[in-house]
Amino acid sequence: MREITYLEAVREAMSQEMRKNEDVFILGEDIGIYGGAFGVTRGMLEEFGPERIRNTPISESAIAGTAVGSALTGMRPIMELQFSDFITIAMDQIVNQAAKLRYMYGGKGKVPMVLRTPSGSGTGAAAQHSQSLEAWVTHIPGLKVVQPSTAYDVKGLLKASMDDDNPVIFYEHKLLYKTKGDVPEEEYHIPLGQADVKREGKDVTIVATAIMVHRAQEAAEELEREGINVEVIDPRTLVPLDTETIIKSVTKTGRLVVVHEAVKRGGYGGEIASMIAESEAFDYLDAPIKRLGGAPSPVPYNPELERMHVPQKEDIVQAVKETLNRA
Amino acid sequence: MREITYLEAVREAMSQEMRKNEDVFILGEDIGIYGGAFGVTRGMLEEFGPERIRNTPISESAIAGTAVGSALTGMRPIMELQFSDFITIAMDQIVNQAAKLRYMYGGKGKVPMVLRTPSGSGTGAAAQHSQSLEAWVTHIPGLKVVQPSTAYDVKGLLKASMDDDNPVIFYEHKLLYKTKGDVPEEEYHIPLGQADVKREGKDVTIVATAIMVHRAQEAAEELEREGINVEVIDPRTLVPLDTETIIKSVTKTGRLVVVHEAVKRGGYGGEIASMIAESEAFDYLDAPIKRLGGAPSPVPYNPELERMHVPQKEDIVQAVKETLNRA
Amino acid sequence: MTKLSLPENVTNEKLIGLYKQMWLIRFFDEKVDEFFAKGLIHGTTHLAVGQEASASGPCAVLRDEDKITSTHRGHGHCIAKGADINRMMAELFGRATGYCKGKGGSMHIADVEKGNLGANGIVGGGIPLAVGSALTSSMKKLNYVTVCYFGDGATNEGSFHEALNLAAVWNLPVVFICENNQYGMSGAVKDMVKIPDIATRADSYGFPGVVVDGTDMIELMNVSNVAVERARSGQGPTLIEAKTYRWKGHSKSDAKKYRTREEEKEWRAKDSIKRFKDVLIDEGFITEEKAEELKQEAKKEIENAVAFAKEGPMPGKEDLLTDVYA
Amino acid sequence: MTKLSLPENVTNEKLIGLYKQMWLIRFFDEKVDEFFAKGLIHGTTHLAVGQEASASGPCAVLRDEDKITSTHRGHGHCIAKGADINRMMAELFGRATGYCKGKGGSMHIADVEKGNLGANGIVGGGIPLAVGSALTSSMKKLNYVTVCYFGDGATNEGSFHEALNLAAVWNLPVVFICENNQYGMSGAVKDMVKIPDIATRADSYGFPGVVVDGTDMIELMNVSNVAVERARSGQGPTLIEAKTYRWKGHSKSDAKKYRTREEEKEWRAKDSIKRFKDVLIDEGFITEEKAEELKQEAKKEIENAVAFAKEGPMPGKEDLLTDVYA
Ligand SMILES: Cc1ncc(C[n+]2csc(CCOP(=O)(O)OP(=O)(O)O)c2C)c(N)n1
Ligand SMILES: Cc1ncc(C[n+]2csc(CCOP(=O)(O)OP(=O)(O)O)c2C)c(N)n1
Ligand SMILES: [Mg+2]
Ligand SMILES: [Mg+2]
Repeated sequence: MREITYLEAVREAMSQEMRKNEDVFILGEDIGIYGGAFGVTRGMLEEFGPERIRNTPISESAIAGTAVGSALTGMRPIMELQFSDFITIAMDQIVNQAAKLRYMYGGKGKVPMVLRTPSGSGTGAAAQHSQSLEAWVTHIPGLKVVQPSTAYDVKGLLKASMDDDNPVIFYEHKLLYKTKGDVPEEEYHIPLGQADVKREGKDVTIVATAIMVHRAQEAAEELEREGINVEVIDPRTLVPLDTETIIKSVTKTGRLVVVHEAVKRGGYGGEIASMIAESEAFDYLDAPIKRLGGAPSPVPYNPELERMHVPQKEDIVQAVKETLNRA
Repeated sequence: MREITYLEAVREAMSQEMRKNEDVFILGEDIGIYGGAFGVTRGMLEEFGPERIRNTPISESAIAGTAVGSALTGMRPIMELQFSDFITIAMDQIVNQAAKLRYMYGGKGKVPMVLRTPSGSGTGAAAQHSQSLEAWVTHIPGLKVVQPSTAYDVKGLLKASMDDDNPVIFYEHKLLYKTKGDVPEEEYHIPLGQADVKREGKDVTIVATAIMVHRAQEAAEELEREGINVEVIDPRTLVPLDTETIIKSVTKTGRLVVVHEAVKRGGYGGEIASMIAESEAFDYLDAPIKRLGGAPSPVPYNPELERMHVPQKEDIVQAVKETLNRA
Repeated sequence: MTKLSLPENVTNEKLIGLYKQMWLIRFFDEKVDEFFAKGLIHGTTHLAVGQEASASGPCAVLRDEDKITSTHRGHGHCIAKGADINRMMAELFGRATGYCKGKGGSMHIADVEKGNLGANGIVGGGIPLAVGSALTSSMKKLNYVTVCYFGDGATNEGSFHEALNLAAVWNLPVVFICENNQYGMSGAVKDMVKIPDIATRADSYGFPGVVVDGTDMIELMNVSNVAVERARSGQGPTLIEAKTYRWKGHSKSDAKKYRTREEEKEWRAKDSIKRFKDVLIDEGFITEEKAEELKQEAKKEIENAVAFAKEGPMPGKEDLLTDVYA
Repeated sequence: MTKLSLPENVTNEKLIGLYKQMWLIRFFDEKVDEFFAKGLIHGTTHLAVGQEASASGPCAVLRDEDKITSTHRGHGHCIAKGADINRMMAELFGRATGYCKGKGGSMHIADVEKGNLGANGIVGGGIPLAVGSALTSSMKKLNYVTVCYFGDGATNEGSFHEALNLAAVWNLPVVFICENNQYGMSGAVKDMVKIPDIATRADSYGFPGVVVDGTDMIELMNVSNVAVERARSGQGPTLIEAKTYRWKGHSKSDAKKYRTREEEKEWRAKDSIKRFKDVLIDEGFITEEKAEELKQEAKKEIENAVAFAKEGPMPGKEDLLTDVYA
């Protein structure tokens, strides 16, 4: 199969959809000739023109609200939020409008929009440009939340998100943009709410998201060499969450490590871990659950400190071993 | 001791502090002659004048940012956010500025401010005026988060929050404003990070916040009549969290029910539950943990649906019994 | 024939209908006030008594396919855009027969089919939504106009600024109507905005801003019509500031300490319904008797709405979790 | 004696210092550009080459106790407010000896002691902070003025609108400086703001808005001085729009496809340093030789800063979790 990057897969999913569906358009800052801060929309202005690749002023609240209003009246907007940290400015429109309109109106109207945004650290952009804030939106009924880790997944999940009639918050990871993978040229759809077992194993379950999926896989390889057989699950969508796949795995392995880049306290790892602690898998647990997440500080600028802020392969390896030493 | 309401306790804490410390002032919408949407600042304009009880335009982002900027330069502002749902508009200033400035500046400067805001449902104000969004701010290093449940606690915790040199998000509960309790007239200080065991018990631990503390206590009384002896813990501050008290209790009872009003998915209950699932208390757990929280929908208007949206005494009673039936 | 200059699409029949509509708006909110005072309705509400003209005037010149966005003080806008008052009243009573099946309440009534994209509990929250609706019209060449209502207080929100600028940049078919009723909740506009006219704020975006007497129905229709035609013909947005007054308190519980009784009296003297009636009678559209008849009809319809509302069923338990996702 | 009209507190000595300061700003950012290109510095950066006058001019008329808030493009503001370039450079190198101990980087340099309340990675994020600082001055009667820098793009953020209105309402001692360098990241101001002058936006708040040639140091100082004195004497805010240009791309990687090379050339011809030098020589403040000497001194100081930066220690592991809470 053809190899393309995660970034190209995002672009391809949007382009294919836009060729078919006139109602789909993109709005955001610098997405025109500049091609977006990360180059995702590069070349799209040339193909689709400024009516459908709509460059906006620096007005995150109005961009989001305009997306919501256009979705409510029949368009299918894709909003590119330049950095996921800036959702702080669009939060009212996403949380109090997009997520709630349909319910407040007693089932009238719908808001089919996708808010795509790059998140994560590792680029040296420091505290205000490196956060992973996906936990916030998982807490809001009415939103769906997607967080793909591979080029293949990002294309199929973005297609599903664009097809969905609800507001979907779609997190892309900056450090994954350049990673490559096999991606079919034709369109395909990965249903929202279906986890992927990235690696099967029997000793310990790791649930990891976004870039942590890759670190977990690397850790698993290293552990394999020491005879520890790890299962790595990527939920892919946080809302809806495929609890079944995770419960099944933990029931099998009896051990759970949850890893994300977001700050541990108040992160979505707490949801996953306590979902297990509440579930029938509880009785199969042979050791306390472990969560790994970002350190309790803003993201620092210095590269070494920045690296220390988030879980690395070594941390995952160690967490798995600690979980096992308990047995 | 003298009985006053939760609301009066908030006002008294602020007034006493303002009499002593010229740097403390309040800013917010309609806090002057109107006395605030819930009447908390009623009478304060008369005592402290419009320079210190500063009525603002309807501009949550500027109000928050102005509070941050004034705190950074030597004042000790208290911001009243009219409904906690509107933090969506002030989010950037709270999360990207207040919480991070000191760290980003390498330890220079500090932001001693309190953002007070009423949260919760039960008033028929529907989806955009009834949320409990405290989980968001618990996720942000640099912020402290307080959520008092009684008149006594609210006074002592507000004093501690005003004394703190960091930004503190202080959640008041609308339905608790009129509840009464014994409150000393003199100033006192309840340290942030100290949970309170509201009721001792040996069979099950309930960790509950805000109004759920009261429902948990009522449930405990009912359960007591059936011979079930429940311990009720009120963390009082979510950040910092007194993990020790909770761990100790669960180690003793072997059973944990976590209850909050906020939507269950992505709520802070996940943090508390998984903190236990990760801790040494894990080995003492005799049953899966249980979490109760708001339903996965926006808050509805109809009073009966609104009631159903959040955990009630009956739900807590049932959860405790389910936890025990497992034994 | 009248010497009144009126928008082309405002027929004699429509004029008479508008007079009745203004009474419907007033009686609706007075009834709601009564029920809240008696504790028969739950939650809170914001009444637009006194603001009938600024609700009715702009909608009077709209077509069915045109859209509006409304506010927390939205009952009047909703009626003006053609809503069924029975379903509105039922919503306030939290009934399954209400516009939102009892899930929305006063602050969230919407009538998407009639082009009312909804009231909004967030001050300024609806302004970007209106821009989005206008964008749809523009992109799909649907030729409808969106009228966006908000208060004076809302013009101090960032969403106002961002949305008006974006509408200007994209030259969208939207008309912004600021109902300046002199106060936010308690904040007087003169203390919260340091310029005499909010309409001036349009200068920041490069489109016209117009001040209009918000109690003068005729002027409101004419000024709105110019703005709507401007929008429809691709010339972009307009900001209209209608100076008006809410006769009642901000919401359920408001001692109105922030204003004087004299001021209230002065504004009540400018009663927009009375002014409109005088014009209609002077110009020979209706007689005093006909006017009274229309008023009584309106009163009766409100009574019927109450009856409809009260007999509607409550939503069931199963409704809690429906309508969250499409 | 010169016939130049200058602010009172701008002495001859200061004028000469300002000339050198402008070179410091330019050389600093050119050096940073070089290091980024070579991959010697991590992260991203935003260079203000070409915008030296709009950084230096307003700060030139400030007192030590006055404050500024800055932006992502903030190295110039920082130098103009008296920062130590060694510690600035060390910060970019992520060193413990940097202004932020290596934790902040280019977008977060602050020098609270010298009254620089910090750069800001959030466009428009610093504007409300400046209002807060001005509020402190007003409440504590400290009599200092806060100068708030931001770009043209930032004036489309809601925070701009809300903050300027609040400053007006409270009549605070703050001067808003919009460095209109014609572009946001790639969005041309003429496409993102539909009025010729951003200064006009002050009309929405009821205080003066002034347009100034952002490459003319003398005019900048004079106009800033009037605004600062206005603020200091309790007459409230001013919005100054300095029309200028960034010579380099928006950030590290920018192909600058959104503008023409001709346009760049035209603006480079208006080099603010050269214009300032010509005035200083024409008016007899310095000679061509002295000018060259000052330029070389600046160059040397930047080299020293680089040396200082490079030899600074990295922060240690233990620094990750310090400074989160006070
Ligand atoms: C974002 C936000 N801030 C504050 C409020 C509380 N609130 C509701 S209505 C209101 C006053 C609004 O004033 P204005 O826009 O003039 O409308 P009016 O009530 O006068 O019709 C306030 C402060 C809110 N609902 N939303
Ligand atoms: C809230 C926010 N939105 C977007 C960005 C990304 N961004 C950084 S600088 C910039 C352009 C800012 O333009 P302007 O205010 O004119 O300042 P300039 O870069 O021209 O100095 C953008 C879009 C950001 N940092 N913050
Ligand atoms: Mg008003
Ligand atoms: Mg610019």
